[in-house]
Amino acid sequence: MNNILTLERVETFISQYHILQGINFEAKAGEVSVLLGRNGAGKTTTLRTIMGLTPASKGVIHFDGKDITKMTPYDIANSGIGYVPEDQGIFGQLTVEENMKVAIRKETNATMQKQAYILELFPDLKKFWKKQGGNLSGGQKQMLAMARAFVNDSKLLLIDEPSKGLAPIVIEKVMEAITEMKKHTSIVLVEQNFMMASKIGDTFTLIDDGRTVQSGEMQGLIEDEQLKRKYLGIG
Amino acid sequence: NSDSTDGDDSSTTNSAKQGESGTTETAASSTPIKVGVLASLTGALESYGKQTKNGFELGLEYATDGTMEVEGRKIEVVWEDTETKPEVAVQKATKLLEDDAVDFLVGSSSSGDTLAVLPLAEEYEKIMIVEPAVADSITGSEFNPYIFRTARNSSQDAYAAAAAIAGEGVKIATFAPDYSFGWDGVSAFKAAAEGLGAEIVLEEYADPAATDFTSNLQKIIDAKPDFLFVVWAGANSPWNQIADLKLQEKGIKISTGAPDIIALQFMEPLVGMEGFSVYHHTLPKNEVNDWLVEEHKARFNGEVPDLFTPGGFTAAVAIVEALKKSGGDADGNTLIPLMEGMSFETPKGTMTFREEDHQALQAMYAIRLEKVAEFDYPVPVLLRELLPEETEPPILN
Amino acid sequence: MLKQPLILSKMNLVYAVVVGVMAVLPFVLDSRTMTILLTQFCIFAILAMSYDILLGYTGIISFGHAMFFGIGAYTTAIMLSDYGPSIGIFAASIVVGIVLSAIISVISGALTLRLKSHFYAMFTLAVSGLFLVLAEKWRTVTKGNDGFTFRAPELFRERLYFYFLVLICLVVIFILLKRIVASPFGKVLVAIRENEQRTRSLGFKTLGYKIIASVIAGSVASLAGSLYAISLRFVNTSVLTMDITLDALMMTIIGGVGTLIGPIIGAGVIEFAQHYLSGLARDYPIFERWIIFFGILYILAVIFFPRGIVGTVSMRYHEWKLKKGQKTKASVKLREKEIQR
Amino acid sequence: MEPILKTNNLSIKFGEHKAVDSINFEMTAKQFKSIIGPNGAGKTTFFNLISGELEPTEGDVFFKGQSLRKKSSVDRTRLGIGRSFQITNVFPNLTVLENVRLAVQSKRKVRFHMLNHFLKYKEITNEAIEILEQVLLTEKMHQVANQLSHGEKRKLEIGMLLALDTEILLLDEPTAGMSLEEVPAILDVIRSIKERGDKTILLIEHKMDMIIDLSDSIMVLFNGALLADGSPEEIMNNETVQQAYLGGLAYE
Amino acid sequence: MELIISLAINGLATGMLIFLLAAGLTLIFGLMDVLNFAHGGLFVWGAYTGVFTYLWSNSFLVGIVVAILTGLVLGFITEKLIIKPVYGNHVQQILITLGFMLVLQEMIKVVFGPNGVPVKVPSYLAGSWQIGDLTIIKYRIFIIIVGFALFGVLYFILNRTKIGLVVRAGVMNREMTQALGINIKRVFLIVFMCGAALAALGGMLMAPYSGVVYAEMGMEYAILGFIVVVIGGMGSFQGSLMAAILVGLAGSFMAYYVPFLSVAVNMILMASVLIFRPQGLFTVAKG
Ligand SMILES: Nc1ncnc2c1ncn2[C@@H]1O[C@H](COP(=O)(O)OP(=O)(O)OP(=O)(O)O)[C@@H](O)[C@H]1O
Ligand SMILES: Nc1ncnc2c1ncn2[C@@H]1O[C@H](COP(=O)(O)OP(=O)(O)OP(=O)(O)O)[C@@H](O)[C@H]1O
Ligand SMILES: CC(C)C[C@H](N)C(=O)O
Ligand SMILES: [Mg+2]
Ligand SMILES: [Mg+2]
Repeated sequence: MNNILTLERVETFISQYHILQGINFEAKAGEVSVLLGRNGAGKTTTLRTIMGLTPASKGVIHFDGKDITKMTPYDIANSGIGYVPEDQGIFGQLTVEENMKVAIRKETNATMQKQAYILELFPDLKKFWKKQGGNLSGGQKQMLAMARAFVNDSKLLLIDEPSKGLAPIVIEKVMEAITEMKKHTSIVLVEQNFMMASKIGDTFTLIDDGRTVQSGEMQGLIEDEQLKRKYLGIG
Repeated sequence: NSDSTDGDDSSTTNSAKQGESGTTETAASSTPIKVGVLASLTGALESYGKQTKNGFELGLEYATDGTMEVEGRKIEVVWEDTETKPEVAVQKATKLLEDDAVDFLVGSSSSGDTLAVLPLAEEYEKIMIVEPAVADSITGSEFNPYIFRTARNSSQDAYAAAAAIAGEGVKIATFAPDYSFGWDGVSAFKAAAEGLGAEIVLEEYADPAATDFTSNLQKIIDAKPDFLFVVWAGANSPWNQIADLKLQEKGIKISTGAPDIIALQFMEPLVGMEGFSVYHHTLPKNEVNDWLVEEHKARFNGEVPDLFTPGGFTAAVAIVEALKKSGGDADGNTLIPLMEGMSFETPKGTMTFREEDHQALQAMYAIRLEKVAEFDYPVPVLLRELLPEETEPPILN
Repeated sequence: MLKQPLILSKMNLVYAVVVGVMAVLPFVLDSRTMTILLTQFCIFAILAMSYDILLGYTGIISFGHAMFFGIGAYTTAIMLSDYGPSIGIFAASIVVGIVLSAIISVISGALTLRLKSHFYAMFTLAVSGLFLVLAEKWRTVTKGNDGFTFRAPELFRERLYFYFLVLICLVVIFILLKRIVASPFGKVLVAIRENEQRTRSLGFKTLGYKIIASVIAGSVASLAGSLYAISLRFVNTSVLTMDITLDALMMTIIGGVGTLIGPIIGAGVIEFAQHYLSGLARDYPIFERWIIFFGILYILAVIFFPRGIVGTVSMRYHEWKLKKGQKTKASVKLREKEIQR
Repeated sequence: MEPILKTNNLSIKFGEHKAVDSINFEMTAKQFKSIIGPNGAGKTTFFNLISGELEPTEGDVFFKGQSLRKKSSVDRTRLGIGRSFQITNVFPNLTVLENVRLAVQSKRKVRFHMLNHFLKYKEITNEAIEILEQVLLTEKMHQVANQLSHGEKRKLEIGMLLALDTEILLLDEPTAGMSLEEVPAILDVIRSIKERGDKTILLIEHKMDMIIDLSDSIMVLFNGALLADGSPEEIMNNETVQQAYLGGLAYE
Repeated sequence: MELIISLAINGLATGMLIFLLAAGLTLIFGLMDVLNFAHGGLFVWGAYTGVFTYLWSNSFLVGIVVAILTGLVLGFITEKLIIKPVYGNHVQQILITLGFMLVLQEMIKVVFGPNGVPVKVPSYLAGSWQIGDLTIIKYRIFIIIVGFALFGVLYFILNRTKIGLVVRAGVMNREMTQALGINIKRVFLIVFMCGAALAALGGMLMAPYSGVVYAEMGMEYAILGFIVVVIGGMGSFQGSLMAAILVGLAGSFMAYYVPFLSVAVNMILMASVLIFRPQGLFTVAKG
């Protein structure tokens, strides 16, 4: 079994709202699995449920052979999952440097090298190293959020809409980076930019109204005009 | 529990009618006399409240020879806690006057609470014995004829203080907290001391909540007085700093009022100071006080009466004596003329309600603070008893 | 949307009944202590409501609300003792108190309402602290820390009449404030509480709204202070202390911020709890330290009523309604989706 | 024709960093203009300077010839410059309807009315509901805003701007994070406003197909400075723009 | 000149004492953003337990250790029971911590009796040096030294480790810190306990200075602590130190030169700082 992550019939409530009503999802090691669905479908909630931020009330989540359904967010994170949230979650009053410092789990040579690589990728971060996170531009915040997740050695990265707010040229770089990361980590990606999703995704899972509708190889989706029209409004 | 009166439901209606039927002596044996006592039983002043309470209970016993009856009528006491909040005091006082239909009010531990209650005594035409609140205005600008005060007032303190240290040509600096209590104390003291020929060279006031009094003390040192007279109340006291800055070594003698026992414990640095005392159980020499000290020890596992215990005691005595005079009639208007000028025996000797403002004139004590073997705190040792006339304050109402 | 007025009228009926009960209560209980307690309760309910305009509706924490209460109390006390205890003077003193409070709110508001939460709170703490010092030092007028007594107008010496006056004030203020918070102006206040910067970029001058809110709150608090002074016929510096502010704060929070009925209930809970707990102390020695139980009451209030009594009860009610209606709602949603496709 | 909006040497410095650098720009009424540029180029900051959220260190903004130097953001909204925010900026604990209603209230100048019940102003609510229909949020009308998904919040953000109904609309990445299905619907809303022809629109976006489709002209910011300004074709064919901004993705 | 030196030394000592009071609040209120009105309660409990062991064991040092332990234990209990449910909610914080303050203050009376207790400076710190006309009180010099030492330790911890950053990050976005693998609950618990221990230590050191401990002392000093944290700029130890010294010096000099205003000096100081420099007097842009 080479699934790094599996969700079986996961259901989640937020206060009394039944948001996820049955999510089945698997991510294979070394692949990019893309979650797709319209606004409000439950993609973000799925990622947050995996992270333990909105814990599942039913179903099981396995990560790397362990049941993480009932674990706390920090234990989940420490067991090797990095998370780039949809709202970036930048610590506004900390500088870029401090944001990175909080994120880095262990200051080893390897992480420092990785940090250097990331700063190469996003030179803006290097430029504004001492600037408060809250004062960055929208795209720069997105970069910082990714940098924080990339810098640690994770077995799995959960990335929520990374292309949002990025200039086309940066999107290219992010795709490059993800392709690079893919060599050591598996990735679960939520992405509205179908061009990007289809280019770097290996598999897809379609969510609608809190349920898994369909999943399969990305190539299959690209060819399935009907499915695309029905759930993604394109084609 | 002895604090409260139980089973008074039946009697309430009777005593409510008391106002009308007060002059008819027939009812006397049946209906009890009710006394409502207001005191701070919680909060910062609770130790004062408790002293009053203990003293009052003993005083009643003493004055009635243990029968708790006067002129054939039982005396019942109802206690209420003012929490040192004027609005609560008014609430509780009204409860006492209305629901419990008390014939007398006694209280309270704070001048603010007391002032707030004064108009109620007048409205209900009931005698109120003020104890131990000290503000001059209670028997001064805020006076009404139903008010009688067994406690000494600020001016009496000041006269006592002046009598203890002032004299022709003596140079005195004063130090007091920067609010009414301090200002009143100093201005009364100033009048008294200047009357005795002393010169006030400096008046220093400090924030009572301050952590540091050095600046004020520095100024006092610079003024080179013979005496420093301190008016102080509250736990946050300047004594340590006075000692640290060696005022006494610099030839400035300290003088202040000796407070209650707890506060005396903090005055170790002031041993040797000469000042005055309102009461310490070793000071008065009379039978009443002997009885009080004995009984208090017996009743409260060896504790001696403290600063306001005789006050509570005195208030009880005053009530009983007044009732004896009226033949058990508790009507306020009947009592006023009887109580004006009334003298009665208390742990502090004979007291007299002055006719004009109903302030009880009483003995005070010029003392020196000394370490005495059998006490673990500095004790006021008697230099001279100040007669009631000596500390008679001006009439201000 | 159209359902709203119906609910309102149902609520109004409840309010009317409650007011009716409160009006006859003194006759039923026939105890002046109770009348006084009810009077105090109404006065603090007015004060707490005024505080809620700041805290609950505009999102401003003030540690200096006692200042306005004190201004009202002192104005009334001073005017009645200087110009005689007539109803006219009393009415005039209320007006003067409100005007003074309004002027002070405008000045201090214009200076510092730009500040963020804590900072404004600390500023008000400082200013009201200064007022307390002023009241202590300006002895020719205030008689300092001991305070002074004065005569109330003849009519109000009968506690019952005064209680009715206070009750009427409570009702009138409640209706008035209810109006204000339900008005377009009130909606903007709530918007400021939620996101001030965004409110500004929608074209509302938020500083103006905040100043008006604090003028309203200050004026009502001043009225409460005037009534308080009459109820005691005495005033001293305790009306300006932090305790008063904290009382108002606690009443508002316990009852539920952002609901006008909440502070009233909170005032009731605190006034009566205090009364009965300290009463217990008289009868049972274990309750000698009744303040501990009082403190525990606050703690339990937060744990069991995290949004205050009114807030939490209404939240639970909505949840319950939602749960009941969930099945039907879900199927409706599904059908709508189908139609869309 | 006098330009409705004009900037004169507009600049702002954050410490040493010139986020907006001497921009001279103007647009005539009813124009549709887009701003593109790499992340951190100064687009949002430029909006902030126009809408009054920030004060320029140098230069000035003119609205219909009138200097805005002394005008607060409130004044500018009232004059007719409305904006949406890139980072979603709504009233989190109010319902979707209440959020939009506040904007309508402002537009209708119902401000200090204190003594009438809010529901007396029926037209405000009705108009708010209409707008929610336009931005596809009717279903979520009574939901509290912080319970919305990201894309839904974006729609709300646009709804609030539309409700303000100002002469100039500043749209900061309105469709970022919106799903593929819904982007066209929002585009239709924007297009219909454009076609009604009474608004001046300034749009920041990174989605090139959308920009080319809608814009009368495009201006490009780079490192705070104005790099180019011209018709869509001109910009798309501009070598520098290609390199600095579009990379290889321009025509996908 | 001697006068000025004397006023300055005393002002400095008072300032240091105030810093000791405010240090715990700088962590709890400044850094963790908790409006902890029970702080005074922690302060009094530290003072009482410390003083009672000091009186019983005759060792000031033992008293200090016990005070700190009390602070840690009480801090643990307070955080778990009182603070944890209300992080991020100022309104609830006010209510629950005020309630707890009442409990703590009254419990003092139950456990230690309702009356104040006199405390003496230990013999080796008692007395004063006389240099010409200048009187220097030994205990104050001790306070100054302890104050600076404590400042140094705290400064080092907060600047050399990540903990300060983590706490600030946790206040800004709790969820995100957890998602980054940080057990923020535990971090907050530990920091709160440290804050409580600092409060307790402050109470213990205050006791011999004023010569007395009493149940009501907590609330008075806690307000002073809040003032200092606000004047100094939230969450900055440097700021708190400077502000505390400023408050101490202002008190000392005002009492000498402008006695009329000395009751109001703290309030005037705070009001003017808030009007003219609302971000706090000593906040440097960089943490
Ligand atoms: N705190 C909450 N309370 C109630 N409902 C919520 C809450 N958070 C999200 N929802 C609802 O849950 C549904 C799923 O939200 P989610 O954020 O997972 O959507 P999404 O697929 O990520 O959408 P988007 O593409 O817009 O980001 C939405 O309908 C949203 O309104
Ligand atoms: N308040 C501020 N303080 C300091 N620097 C700022 C501030 N606001 C913006 N900046 C900086 O100014 C530059 C321009 O930011 P701006 O938000 O305008 O970029 P943008 O063009 O909108 O980028 P994006 O496409 O990523 O949203 C950025 O480098 C940003 O870090
Ligand atoms: C001596 C004490 C009774 C003083 C008390 N605080 C009062 O105001 O009267
Ligand atoms: Mg999402
Ligand atoms: Mg931007």
